[in-house]
Amino acid sequence: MSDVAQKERKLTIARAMAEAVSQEMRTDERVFVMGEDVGPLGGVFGNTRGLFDEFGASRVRDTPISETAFIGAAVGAAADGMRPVVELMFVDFFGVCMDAIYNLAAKNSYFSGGHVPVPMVLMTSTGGGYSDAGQHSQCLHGTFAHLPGMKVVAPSNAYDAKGLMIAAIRDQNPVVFMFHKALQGMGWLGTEKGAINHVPEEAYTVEIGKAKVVREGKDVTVVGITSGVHHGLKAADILAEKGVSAEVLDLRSLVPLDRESILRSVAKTGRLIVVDEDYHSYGMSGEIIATVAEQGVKLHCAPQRVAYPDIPIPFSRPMEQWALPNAEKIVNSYELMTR
Amino acid sequence: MSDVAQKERKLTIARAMAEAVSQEMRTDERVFVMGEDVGPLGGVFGNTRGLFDEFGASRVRDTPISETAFIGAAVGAAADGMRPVVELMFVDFFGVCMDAIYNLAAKNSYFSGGHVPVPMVLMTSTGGGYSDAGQHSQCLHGTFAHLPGMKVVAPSNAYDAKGLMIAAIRDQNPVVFMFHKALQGMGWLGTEKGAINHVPEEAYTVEIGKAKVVREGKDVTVVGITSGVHHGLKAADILAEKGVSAEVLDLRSLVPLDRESILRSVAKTGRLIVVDEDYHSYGMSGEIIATVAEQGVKLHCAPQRVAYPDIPIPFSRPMEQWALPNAEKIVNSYELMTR
Amino acid sequence: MKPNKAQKIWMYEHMLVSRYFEESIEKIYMEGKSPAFNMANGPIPGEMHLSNGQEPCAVGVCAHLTAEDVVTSTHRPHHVAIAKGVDLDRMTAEIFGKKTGLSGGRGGHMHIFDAAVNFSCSGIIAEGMGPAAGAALSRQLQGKTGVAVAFLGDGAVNQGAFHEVMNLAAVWKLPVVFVVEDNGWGISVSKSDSTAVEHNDTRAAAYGMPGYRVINNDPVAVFEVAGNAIARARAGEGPSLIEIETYRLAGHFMGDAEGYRPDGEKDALHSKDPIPAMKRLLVAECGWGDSEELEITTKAHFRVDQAIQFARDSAYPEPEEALDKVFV
Amino acid sequence: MKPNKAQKIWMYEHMLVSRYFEESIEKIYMEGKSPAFNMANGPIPGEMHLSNGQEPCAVGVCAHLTAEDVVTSTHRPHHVAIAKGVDLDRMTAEIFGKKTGLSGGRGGHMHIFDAAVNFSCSGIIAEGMGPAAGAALSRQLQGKTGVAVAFLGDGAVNQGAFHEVMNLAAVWKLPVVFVVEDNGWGISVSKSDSTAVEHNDTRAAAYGMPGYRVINNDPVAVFEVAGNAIARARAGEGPSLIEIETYRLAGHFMGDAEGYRPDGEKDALHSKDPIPAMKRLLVAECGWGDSEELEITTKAHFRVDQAIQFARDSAYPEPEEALDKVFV
Ligand SMILES: Cc1ncc(C[n+]2csc(CCOP(=O)(O)OP(=O)(O)O)c2C)c(N)n1
Ligand SMILES: Cc1ncc(C[n+]2csc(CCOP(=O)(O)OP(=O)(O)O)c2C)c(N)n1
Ligand SMILES: [Mg+2]
Ligand SMILES: [Mg+2]
Repeated sequence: MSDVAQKERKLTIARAMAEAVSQEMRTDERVFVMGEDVGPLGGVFGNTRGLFDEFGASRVRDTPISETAFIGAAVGAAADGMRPVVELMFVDFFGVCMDAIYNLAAKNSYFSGGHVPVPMVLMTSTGGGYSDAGQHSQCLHGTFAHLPGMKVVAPSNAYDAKGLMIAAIRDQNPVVFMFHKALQGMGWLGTEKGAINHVPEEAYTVEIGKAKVVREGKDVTVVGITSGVHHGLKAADILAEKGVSAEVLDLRSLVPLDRESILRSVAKTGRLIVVDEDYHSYGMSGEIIATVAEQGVKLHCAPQRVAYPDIPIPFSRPMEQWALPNAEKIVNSYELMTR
Repeated sequence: MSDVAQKERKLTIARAMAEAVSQEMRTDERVFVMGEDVGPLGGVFGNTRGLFDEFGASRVRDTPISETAFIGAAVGAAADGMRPVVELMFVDFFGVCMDAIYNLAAKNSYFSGGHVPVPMVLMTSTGGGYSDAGQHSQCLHGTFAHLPGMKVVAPSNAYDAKGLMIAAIRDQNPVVFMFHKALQGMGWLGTEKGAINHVPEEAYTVEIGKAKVVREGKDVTVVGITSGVHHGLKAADILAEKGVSAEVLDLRSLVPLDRESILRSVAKTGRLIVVDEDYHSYGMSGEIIATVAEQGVKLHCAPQRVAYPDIPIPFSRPMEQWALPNAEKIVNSYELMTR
Repeated sequence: MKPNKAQKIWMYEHMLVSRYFEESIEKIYMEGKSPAFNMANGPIPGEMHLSNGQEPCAVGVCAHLTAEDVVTSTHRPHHVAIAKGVDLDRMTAEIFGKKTGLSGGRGGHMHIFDAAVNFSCSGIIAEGMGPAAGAALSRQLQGKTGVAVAFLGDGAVNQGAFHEVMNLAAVWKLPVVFVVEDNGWGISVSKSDSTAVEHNDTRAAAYGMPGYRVINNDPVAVFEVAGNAIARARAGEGPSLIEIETYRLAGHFMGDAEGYRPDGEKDALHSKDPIPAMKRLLVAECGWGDSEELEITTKAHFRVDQAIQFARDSAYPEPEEALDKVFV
Repeated sequence: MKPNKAQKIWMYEHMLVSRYFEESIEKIYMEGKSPAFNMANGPIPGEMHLSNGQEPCAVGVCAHLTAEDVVTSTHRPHHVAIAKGVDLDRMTAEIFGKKTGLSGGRGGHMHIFDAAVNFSCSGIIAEGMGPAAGAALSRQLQGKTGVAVAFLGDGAVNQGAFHEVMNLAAVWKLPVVFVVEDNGWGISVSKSDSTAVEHNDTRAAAYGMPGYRVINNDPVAVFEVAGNAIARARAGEGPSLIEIETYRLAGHFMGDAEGYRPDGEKDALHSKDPIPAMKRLLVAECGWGDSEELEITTKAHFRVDQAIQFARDSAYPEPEEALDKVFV
């Protein structure tokens, strides 16, 4: 046991991301990093810390506040044989540069008949809960997942973060890597203990497009991603005390979406609750429920979702906390569906 | 009969849109139009034809190719008491200006506690089918509908187009008015006869947020918007010959979404097919199916969707036509679900 | 145009109010955030961008504006809001997330809207440019008086919106003035590492627009240059660009360790603090004495303390109010 | 640097190929589209933006480039693609939407990609700027030879991407050249109604970058200016901007009634057609005679006719191929 304890190497998602990038940079000359404050500062959210000191200013590049330029440049560099890892500081800023992402990075492989792949990673922070208001707290993974041509991954813990980042860098296609601020393990954003877990020293990959059952159960399936997974796990603890066995599925990837794992779990439990910090309508929660419904999976009761309401994210703590998904809402949802 | 025939005043959606804007401009000094080629040219898709001649260059303004600037300017003008009607020529271009739309126009009412409303209309063309390839053929209504703070309407015919446009201009909130190119009635984009219908001369409104049963039926509900409605109507004809009575619901508005009308119709028919020319995943088709599933509406069989696959839109005719929704696919879907 | 005595005193007074406001917010922001600094905690959660040192940009420009004129500001808005005459009680309550806040707590410090004085700001870089141009267009179309001023940072000048709006404003000859608060930094990235020209006033020529640069963070010089640019806009002669050399005396936001600053920069900036400098000018030119200083300082502190008390005493909104005002 | 005889002939030859290609596409495009003009019909459906008259921009620049150099073009790409050496057979097949097309018919006329010669284009205004800068960055990082050239229209200069990329390229001293094809129009909106400066070369100063303007749509002048700018980029001295006065002899796209043109503009432009002008120059300076003319014209027509035959003879893709190449 103590032996195992020694082997434990707990990292935050921020450090796991930086470690993944640095390991790939050591073994692959083509990998470089661009973004605002990714250099000496190490990224506003710590995920490029140490890279500038190790690899220098030419491979770890601070950019002007010109997202359209440097993301567009990443596409051109990737087409020319490089492997850029670029950061969009907050996903909320996608509106100033989405063309370079969804019309260029995501479509050039198709437009070129596969002859000009775009192997790049776009890292971007998501999520709220710390009163950063409506332009700095959104998730928007549904927005990216709706548009074809880019893979979309979002880890709930450090082990997956490192493995998904290495997989993303090695992928021949553009991968949007969405990391949730509340899970970064930056003290100043609070700390979700569950996101800090054992991360092997050596490089490894987590396959993009494979969901993971993070807790087995038989009475209800709780499907989530990033923060939703942790809400689901906490809800499962509460439900367990009530004698309810909840299975929690961490999607980890929205594109490709692991529909098989969702169907398998729901077929087993016969109940579905989708947790999503992204906006309620026309997003992830609807897609997961539709995936189950269109397959005609027999359910004991109607599937439910615990998602962020269709409102901009309010600054004031009482309003924001009330609007966010949480374990209690999941538990209530279960109790309502089984009443 | 002939009397009625004389009263018939058939217009295209393009002319209905222009008529709506001109009537509001006559009665409301605050209304003005901005966009690329909306002036003397009358809009690439004809929906501002005649406005420049009647109202002149200061109220019908050609802009530089600077969507971020003129859409941002529309927000400022609306906040200052004007009622701008601005055009984003193709919705595919949203990536260069989405910040001004979703972070500014859509959120200022909320950020200001309702003290600074943004009464503006953003007109934009959608849809494919004429081989304009992957950056000029998308629908993307799901992308807009996912983000809170803007209403989203999309007419399937000229009568609704005029009524929705007048309602949009009079609305205190930002309204995204999405018109499908194949329904515009511009000869050079082909002509969907079903979109050309009687349009009263006088100004009138069609309430935003109300769906419409465009064909009554009892065996299956086909839910669609813009082009999907016409595919649904054609499918209903084919199904009728097979003795199947299909109800076709034209959503007309995605935000607000008329969930009641969807539930009412599906509760009656017990079957649901959603038709959507927008991308399959994380969009409208999933949201509609989830809306029915989470309410536990009893269905005879699993709901289905006929949506655009998750691929960029190919140029080559055989590939694009194969990928688009159509009446046959709806009929097949019905036959599969009832087999 | 040169500021008269009353205008100089007005500028100084608003600089004092702004500075004391920021110092007070700084203290309160840290409440509940130590020992462990967690942005989510305390009476003022979230990000906090203080304007200490940048007061000259605000007062030198706003001295020429009335309530009917339109101002859009940035993520660092307090000094401009105060100079523009935003309701200080309700602005403070907004920063605290209270129901009595300008937006009922929905916006917070980066989203201050006061329709009564036509002030707004936002958290996206250069996002205020378009709305300022649009407000100016509205006045032009309606033949109504009033100009618009868009404030932005030196880092924001490299955002595409800057270019598009500069061009549009020039082509349409809009009554708008663009004011660049050049504090030399965009978070941790220096202006010289991110901007291809030494100073942004040179960029005005790319739009056939007059461009000015004010050095030394001097409120009087700002007053003079801004006065001409705003008069030009009021006269219907079109837009102008002004870049003001200013100092960010604090970090980018609260919690910023500022490790990226060259040694000694912080001290050098503080030694050039515009507030004592402005006081020296009043003493030299306006017979400013201890009694005037005491009176104006007391008044400034009183106004700020009152606003903070108002905010503290105000209730939080009901959680369900989060659902209101999405649409009106 | 002045073009030698061979280079002049090379330019003329590619101008002829490009022009005859566009004339052929123009005819074929109309097949199946009359009497009722419906874009969806005929062997070449969709939008079609012809480059007739803009050949000097393409040949004057590409005369200095090899296959390893990178070019990004616009929605009006044929002339540049031909000058850059894109596979004409497969490009034509792509425009016809055939399986043998460069992208198997997925892209069409606005999405020509030929990796063998590092050519690409796109349908979004100014979208090629970032990728060109990125390719230049890639060469700089790898210490590899080769420069990048981004073509854009005069209307595209007012798009935010232009500004951001110009600044980035200058700050990083990238080996890239930006070429503005100034045909005076953005669809129906004139340059003067949409651009705050008379000419865009003046905007280079906003990025501390050399800016040049070539007048009279003169291929030789383009050759000289582009030669210097490209040599400068190859020498690692950084980016340049070139604006070329050129003529759009056709409509914005096929089907454009061109009602927005001032009376006589069309005739005036045709009287300045660069192709006969270039021929006169060859006659005057290079002893160009009827036999040379006949030979080069025949060769040009042969190449184009061959490409069109290849496209016509090629099969359409299987519908299901639409699902391939989204990811590789
Ligand atoms: C489009 C966009 N990109 C990035 C950011 C993140 N960000 C917030 S403030 C800032 C620095 C801004 O620098 P500057 O414009 O000089 O203003 P200052 O902070 O110096 O007042 C950045 C990069 C943002 N808010 N919006
Ligand atoms: C971002 C964006 N806005 C608008 C358009 C529509 N559009 C296509 S071509 C064009 C005119 C472009 O003018 P210019 O850049 O001068 O190129 P030209 O057509 O004259 O060759 C416009 C507005 C677009 N494709 N992308
Ligand atoms: Mg700054
Ligand atoms: Mg042009």
